[in-house]
Amino acid sequence: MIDVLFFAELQETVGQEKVSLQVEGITVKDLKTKWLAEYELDNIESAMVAINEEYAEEDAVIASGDVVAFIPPVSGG
Amino acid sequence: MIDVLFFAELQETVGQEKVSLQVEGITVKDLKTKWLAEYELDNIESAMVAINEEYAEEDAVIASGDVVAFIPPVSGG
Amino acid sequence: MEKDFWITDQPIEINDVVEKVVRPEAGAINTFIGTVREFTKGKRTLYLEYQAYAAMAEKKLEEIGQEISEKWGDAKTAIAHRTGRLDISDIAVVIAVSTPHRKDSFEASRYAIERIKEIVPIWKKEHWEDGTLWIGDQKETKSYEENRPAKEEIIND
Amino acid sequence: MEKDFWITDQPIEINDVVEKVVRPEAGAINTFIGTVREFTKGKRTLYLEYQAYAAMAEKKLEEIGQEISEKWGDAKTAIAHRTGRLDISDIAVVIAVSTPHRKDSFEASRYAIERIKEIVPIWKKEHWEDGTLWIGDQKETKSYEENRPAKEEIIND
Repeated sequence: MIDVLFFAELQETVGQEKVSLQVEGITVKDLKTKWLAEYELDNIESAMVAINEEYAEEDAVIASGDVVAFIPPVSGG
Repeated sequence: MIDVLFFAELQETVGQEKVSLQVEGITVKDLKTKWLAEYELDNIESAMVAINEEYAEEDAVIASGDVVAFIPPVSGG
Repeated sequence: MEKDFWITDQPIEINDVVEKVVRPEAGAINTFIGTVREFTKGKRTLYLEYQAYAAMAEKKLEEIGQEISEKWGDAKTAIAHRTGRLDISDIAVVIAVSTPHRKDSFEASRYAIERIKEIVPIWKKEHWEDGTLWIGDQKETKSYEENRPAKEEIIND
Repeated sequence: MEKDFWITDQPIEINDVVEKVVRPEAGAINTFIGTVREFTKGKRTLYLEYQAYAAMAEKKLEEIGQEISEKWGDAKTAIAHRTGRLDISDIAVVIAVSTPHRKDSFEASRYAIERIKEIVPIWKKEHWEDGTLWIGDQKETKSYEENRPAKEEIIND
């Protein structure tokens, strides 16, 4: 199982902060295009991805227990 | 009468903060070379001069009631 | 407060951040304080809402502190960022950097705020009179993107 | 405290200076804090003594604030400088400049500290283990003079 976190406008579109999925061994790209397709997250391509709080690439493989976060363009400060 | 103010090492050399002189109509240069000669202020040439709290030139004329201040190189901040 | 880099939903006291970096080796402390501005390009902000991925944001703030230590040598950095609802003039972020000499403190503090805007997972939602928007989406950040200096410019600032 | 530019022989509270420049138009406040450094070029300072021509110094600080308003447009400045005996890490000066956007706040705050070191009648006496000296005399300011940027450099910083 993995946890997927959403923030800012992505969180509002999904309607929740966290989604848990029974999946492992897939890439970030798989997660976006297959497992999250149902949410129709138009802006997900402009988001960066973090796995366990570190930025990760599209082809990174997600292991069981990982926390994946979608990070829309940030605007702190 | 004019008041002459000294600061930092000039004040220590003169031994006081303020000297009052019965004089008027002289220039800053006169003040330094004649009226303050007795104090042997070696560093006075590196000091700027202010008359009534505004920087003034060597040839500025000092009027009765003026406050003249010798401003050694500053080191605030 | 144990940490030098933290996310909080409470008002930030400037002194709490500054005191983290005071030390005998320092002669200069530069502090950058980001406050909520009422008008941006003529549009009136009612209030802002900040959201953070707090655990990761604190790690990234700490990373910025490490980057600063590598770039400027003897520098010490502390950063606090607030989340939740912020009204006009409320403090969103406080950065403090102490260095032996003043020039470094200015440069490092400037570097910190630019890096926050690049890598720290914090988001701002504008609440205007006529609507709301999460800033950072592609439409509204155009001006932000234009204003953001290239990395070289930041470093040489 | 009524003034935005003041000399005091009491400890300076950072917040007292910052609150002078907080305003709805500002999104950025840069604060420069000068503290007493223990070691300068390997020489240990025990404490410092600051003296000011207070009335003129406050006028000159205010002038610096006016210069900043002319150069950076919508900027508000406040400056406090302490006099008397200051121990290691004590605050000698606090500058706060608020501007709508952050870049200006950094530049204006930097300008302020450089100008203080040029035109404000305040003097520092070093108390070392082996003696004392009013800094600013010709012998000891060589390094200071070298470090002081030309006016152009300050403005374009």
